[in-house]
Amino acid sequence: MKKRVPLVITFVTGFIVIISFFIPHRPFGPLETDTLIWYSIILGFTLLIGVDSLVRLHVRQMRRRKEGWWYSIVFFTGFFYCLVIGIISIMRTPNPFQPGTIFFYGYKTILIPLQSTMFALLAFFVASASYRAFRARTLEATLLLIAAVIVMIGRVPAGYKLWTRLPGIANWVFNVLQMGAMRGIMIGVALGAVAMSLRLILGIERTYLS
Amino acid sequence: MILLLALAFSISAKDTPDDGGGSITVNVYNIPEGTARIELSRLEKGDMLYKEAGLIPIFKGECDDASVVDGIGYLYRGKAIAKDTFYIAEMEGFVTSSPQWFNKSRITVLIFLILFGSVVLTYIQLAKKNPEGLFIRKLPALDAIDEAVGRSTEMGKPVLFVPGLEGITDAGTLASLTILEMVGKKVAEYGSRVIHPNFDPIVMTTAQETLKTAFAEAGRPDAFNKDDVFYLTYEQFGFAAGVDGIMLRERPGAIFLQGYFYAESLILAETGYSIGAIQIAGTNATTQLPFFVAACDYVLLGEEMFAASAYISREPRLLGSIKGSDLAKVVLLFMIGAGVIFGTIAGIAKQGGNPTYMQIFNKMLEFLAKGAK
Amino acid sequence: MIEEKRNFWDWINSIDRGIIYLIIGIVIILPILLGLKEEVQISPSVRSAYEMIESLDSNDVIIISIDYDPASMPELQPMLKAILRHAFEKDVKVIMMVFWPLGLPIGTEGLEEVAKEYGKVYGEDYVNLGYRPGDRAVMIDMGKEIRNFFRTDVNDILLDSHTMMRNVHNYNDIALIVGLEAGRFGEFWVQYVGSRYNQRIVLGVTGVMAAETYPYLQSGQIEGLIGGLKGAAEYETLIEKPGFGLTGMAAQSWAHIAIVMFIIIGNIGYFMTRRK
Amino acid sequence: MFETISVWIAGGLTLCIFSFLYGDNPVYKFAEHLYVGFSAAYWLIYVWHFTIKQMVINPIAAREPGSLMLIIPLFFGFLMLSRWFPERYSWISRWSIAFTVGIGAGLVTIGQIQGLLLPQLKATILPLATGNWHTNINNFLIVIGTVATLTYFYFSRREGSAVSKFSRVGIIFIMIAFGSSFGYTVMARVSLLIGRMIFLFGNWFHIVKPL
Repeated sequence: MKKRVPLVITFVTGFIVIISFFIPHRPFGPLETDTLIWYSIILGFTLLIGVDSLVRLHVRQMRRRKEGWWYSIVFFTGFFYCLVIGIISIMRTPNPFQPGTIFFYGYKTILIPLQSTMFALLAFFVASASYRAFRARTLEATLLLIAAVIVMIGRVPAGYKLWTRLPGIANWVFNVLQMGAMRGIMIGVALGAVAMSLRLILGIERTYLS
Repeated sequence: MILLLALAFSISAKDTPDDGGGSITVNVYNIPEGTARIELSRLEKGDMLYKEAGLIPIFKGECDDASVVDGIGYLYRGKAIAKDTFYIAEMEGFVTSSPQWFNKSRITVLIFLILFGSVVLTYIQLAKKNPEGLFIRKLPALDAIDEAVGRSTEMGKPVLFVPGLEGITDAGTLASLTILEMVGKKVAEYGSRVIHPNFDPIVMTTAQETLKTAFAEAGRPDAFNKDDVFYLTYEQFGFAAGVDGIMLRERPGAIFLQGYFYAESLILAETGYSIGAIQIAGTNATTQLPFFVAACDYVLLGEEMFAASAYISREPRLLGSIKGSDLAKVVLLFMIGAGVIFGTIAGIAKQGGNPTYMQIFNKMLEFLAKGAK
Repeated sequence: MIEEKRNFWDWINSIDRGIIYLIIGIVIILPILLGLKEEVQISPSVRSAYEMIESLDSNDVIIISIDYDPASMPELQPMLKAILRHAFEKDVKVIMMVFWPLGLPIGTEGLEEVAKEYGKVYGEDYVNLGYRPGDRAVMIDMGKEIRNFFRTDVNDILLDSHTMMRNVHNYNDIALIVGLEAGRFGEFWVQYVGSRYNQRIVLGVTGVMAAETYPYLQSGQIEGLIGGLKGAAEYETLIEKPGFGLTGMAAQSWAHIAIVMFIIIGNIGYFMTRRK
Repeated sequence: MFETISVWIAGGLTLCIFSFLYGDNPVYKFAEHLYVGFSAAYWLIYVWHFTIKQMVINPIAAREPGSLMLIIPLFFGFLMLSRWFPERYSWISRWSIAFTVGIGAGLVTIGQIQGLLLPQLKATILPLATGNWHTNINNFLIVIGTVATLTYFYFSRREGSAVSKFSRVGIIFIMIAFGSSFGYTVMARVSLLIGRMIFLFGNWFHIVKPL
C-alpha cells in the first residue's frame, strides 16, 4: 500500500501520457486532456510545500530564540503584509494582479527591487570571478578565456568600433563553434533524461519514494 | 487564360489526419489579393442551409473545424471578403470525419522509444547479472577525490560538500548523493570531518543517512557527527551567503560542489578558489558549467556526473542507463556519419545536374523529424 | 628594487575585490549619468525574429509568453515592449500568458502600457490569460483547445465573450508564439508545441539561456532568437523605437571593456609572478 | 504621493541589498528575510487565484459537465502537504508525488525524443557540398563539433584508444562553448545591474530618464 500504490500510479500516469501521444482515438485522447488538467491542479500545490516549510522553520526559530531569531519577525512582517494586501485586493477586484491594486503596489515596492537587486549583485561577482579565475593555466582554460573575450567584446557596440568584423566573428563563434558542442552536450543530457524517465515509469528508480 | 483559371479561389476539405475524431481540415487556395478575412460556412448532409463555421486564418489558408460530428457528411464554402467585393469557393463532394487509432506522423518517435528503451532495459538486466562485466571509463575527478581528502586531512582542515539547490527527484542530486557516499568513506578512513550544508530538508535527511552508512562501512560509525549535516536556508542568495561564511570561517581544504546549481554557482566557486581549497565540482546545470570550469580544479561535466555515480556505486540501474546511452550515441554517430557522407554525395551529384539523390536525402531527413513550416 | 617589483606583480595578480567592485560600479553609472548613446549592429538571428513578426498580417493572433520574473526584467522587459509595439503597430492581436509565477504583474504592466500607447482595446485587440501551473501540460492541452485550461482570462471573464477569441481555439489559429525566457520554458515551447503541433516560434532569451537556445535556431525549430539586452537594443533599432535596451548599451559596452581589461591584467600578473 | 513613497521604499531596499558587497550584514539580512516572507505569501495568493479559484471553483460554480471531478485533484493537491496530517497517514502524500512524477516522466520521454533528439540529429546531418564553400566549412565544423562532443561523453571508451584521442577534439569545442556561454552570461549580469542603476538614478533621484 505504501510503496506499491505510488509505483502503480507513476506507471499508469506515465503510460497514459506516452500512449496517448501515439493513439489519438478515444479513450486515450480525452483521457490525456483530463490527466494533464489534474496534473496542473496538483502541481499548483507544490508551491505551497515551500511556503509550508518556510513558515515552520521560522516559527521554530522564534520559539527557540535561536541566534538571529528576530529575522524571523522580519520574515513574518513581509509574509503577513503581502497576505493582507493580497486578500484586500482579492475582495475588491476580480484580479488582484492588475496594475493599480494595492497588491500590485506591494509587489512593485518590495518584490521587484529586492529580487532584481539580488541578481544585479551578480554583475560585481562575475567581474571579480572573471578576473580571478580566468587565468591561462592550461590549453583548455586558454580556449575558454579567448572565446569569452571574443563574445564579450563582439556582442557590444564597442567591439564594432574596435574592428568592424568583430560582431560577425562573435556571431560565428556562437552559431558554429559553440553550437556544435552545445548540441552534443544536449543530446547526451536528453538520452540520460529519457533513460531516467523510463526507469521512473517502470519502477526501477525508486529513490523519490524513500 | 488557362493560368488565370488555375489561380481561381478554391476550397478543399478532408478528415483531419492522425486525430481523435470530430475534426475536418479545410484548405483554401489562391486567396485573392486584398482579402481582409475568409469566412467559412458548412452544410450538413440533409440540411438546406449553410451555417457559419468560423474564420480561416489567411496566413496559412487552413483551419480545423473541430465542431463536427464523426460519420456525418459536410460541404464547405469559403467566402473571401475584400474591401468592396467578395469571392466564393465551394466544394463538390461531402466529407466526413473519423478518429484514428495510430498517429502515423509519429512513427519515428515510437521506433526510437522502443529501440532505446529495450537497449537500456537489456543493459540493466546484464548489469544485474554481472555488474563488474560492464566497462565504464574511470574519470580523473574520481582519483582526485582521494587526493583532495588526503591533502585536506594532512593540513588538518575539514572537507566541505555542497549538494546543490535541487530536490531529491533531480538526477543531479541523486548522483551527488552517490558521490557523497564515496567522499564520506574516504573522510572516515582518514579520520577527517565533512561539513554538509543543505538547501532542501529532504536532501538533508537523505544525506545524513548516506554519510552514516558510509562511516559505518569504513568501520568508524562513532566518528560521524550528525550535526555536520545541517539545514541552512530556503533562499538562493541566503544559501550562497551562508556557505560563503562557512568557507571563510572553517577554511576547508577540499570543497565538493556536486548537484544542480543556479546563479549562485559563481559566488561559491570563486570564494572556494580564493581560500585556496582543492575544488571538485560537478553539475548537470549546463549554464553553470563555465564558472566551475574556470574556478575549480576538477569538474564533472553534466553526464560525467551520472557516469561517475554509476562507476562508484555499480548499481545496475545506473550502469544500465549509462551503457544504454553509450550505445545510442554510437548509433547516432553512425547515422550522422552515413547521413553526412550521403548528403555530400547527393550535393555533388546535384551540382553535376542530378537532383535525384538530393530528393532522396531530403525525404530521409523528413522521415527523421517533420520540418518546421 | 627587485623586492618592490615583485610586490607590484603580486598586487596585479590579486587585486582586492573591493577595487573591482568599485570600478565596475563606476563604468556602469558614468555612461548612464552622461547619457552616452551607442548604435548597435543587427545580428542575423534578431533580424529573422523581426522579419517573422513583420510578415504577419493584420488580425493575425500571436501568443506572448512571459516566462521570467523581476530578476531578469532588465533584459526581457525591453524585448516585451519592443515586440508589443511592433505587433500593435501592425494590428496583430496579442494573447499574453505567464508560466513564471512572479512574472504576471510585470508582464501585465508592460502589456497595458504599450496597449494604451496604441489605443488598443482589451478583448478586441489583446487578451491576458494569466498563469497556470504545469507548463508542459498546459502547452500540450492548448494544442487541442485553449479553453481546456483557460475557460476565462485572468479577470475571470469567459474567453468567448472577447471578440478576438471567438475563432481562436488552438494553435491552428495562432500565427506565432513569442516566448520570453529566463529559464527552461523556451525549450518546452520548442519541444512540446513546436515539434508536436508544427507551430512557429520566436524566442527572446536572457544572456544566460542564449547558449542553449542556438541549437534550436540552427535546426530551424525556432524562427528567430533575441539574446539579452543587446538583442533587445537591436530589436528597438529595427522598429525605430529606442527604449531601455538602447539606453543601456553604452554602460554595457564600458562594463565589458572593464571586465576584459581585468582579465588581461590578471593574466599578465599571473605570468609575471609565475615566471619567477 | 503614494507613488513617491513606493519609490523611496524600493530605493532604500535596493541599497540594503547592495550592502552585501561589503559583506553579509544585518541590513542585507533584513531585506533578504523581507523578500522571502513577501514572496512566500505571494505564492499563497497565486495558488488561490489560479489553481483553486479559476481551475476548480469557477468551473464547478458554472456547473460545467464533469467539473465535480476536479475535486479529486484538489484533494490530492492538499495531500502534498503531508506534514499537515498525522504522521501515520503522511505516506498518502506519496500518491500525489507519484502522480506528478509519472506525468513528468512521460512528458520528458516524449518531449526529448520528438523535440530534441530527432530534430537535432536531423539538423546535424548536413551536406558538405552545397556549392558555397563558406557554408561547407561551417557545416563541417558543426558536424565535427557535435560528433567530437558526443565522443567525449562516450563512457565506454578505453584510455589510449583512437576514440579517446578523438575525444580530445571534443574538449576543445566544449571549452569554446563554455567560454562563449560565459561571455554571454557576463552580458546578462551586467544588464541586470544597469537596470537597477537606471532605477536608482531615474525613478528615484530623477537625474536621468526613468524606466
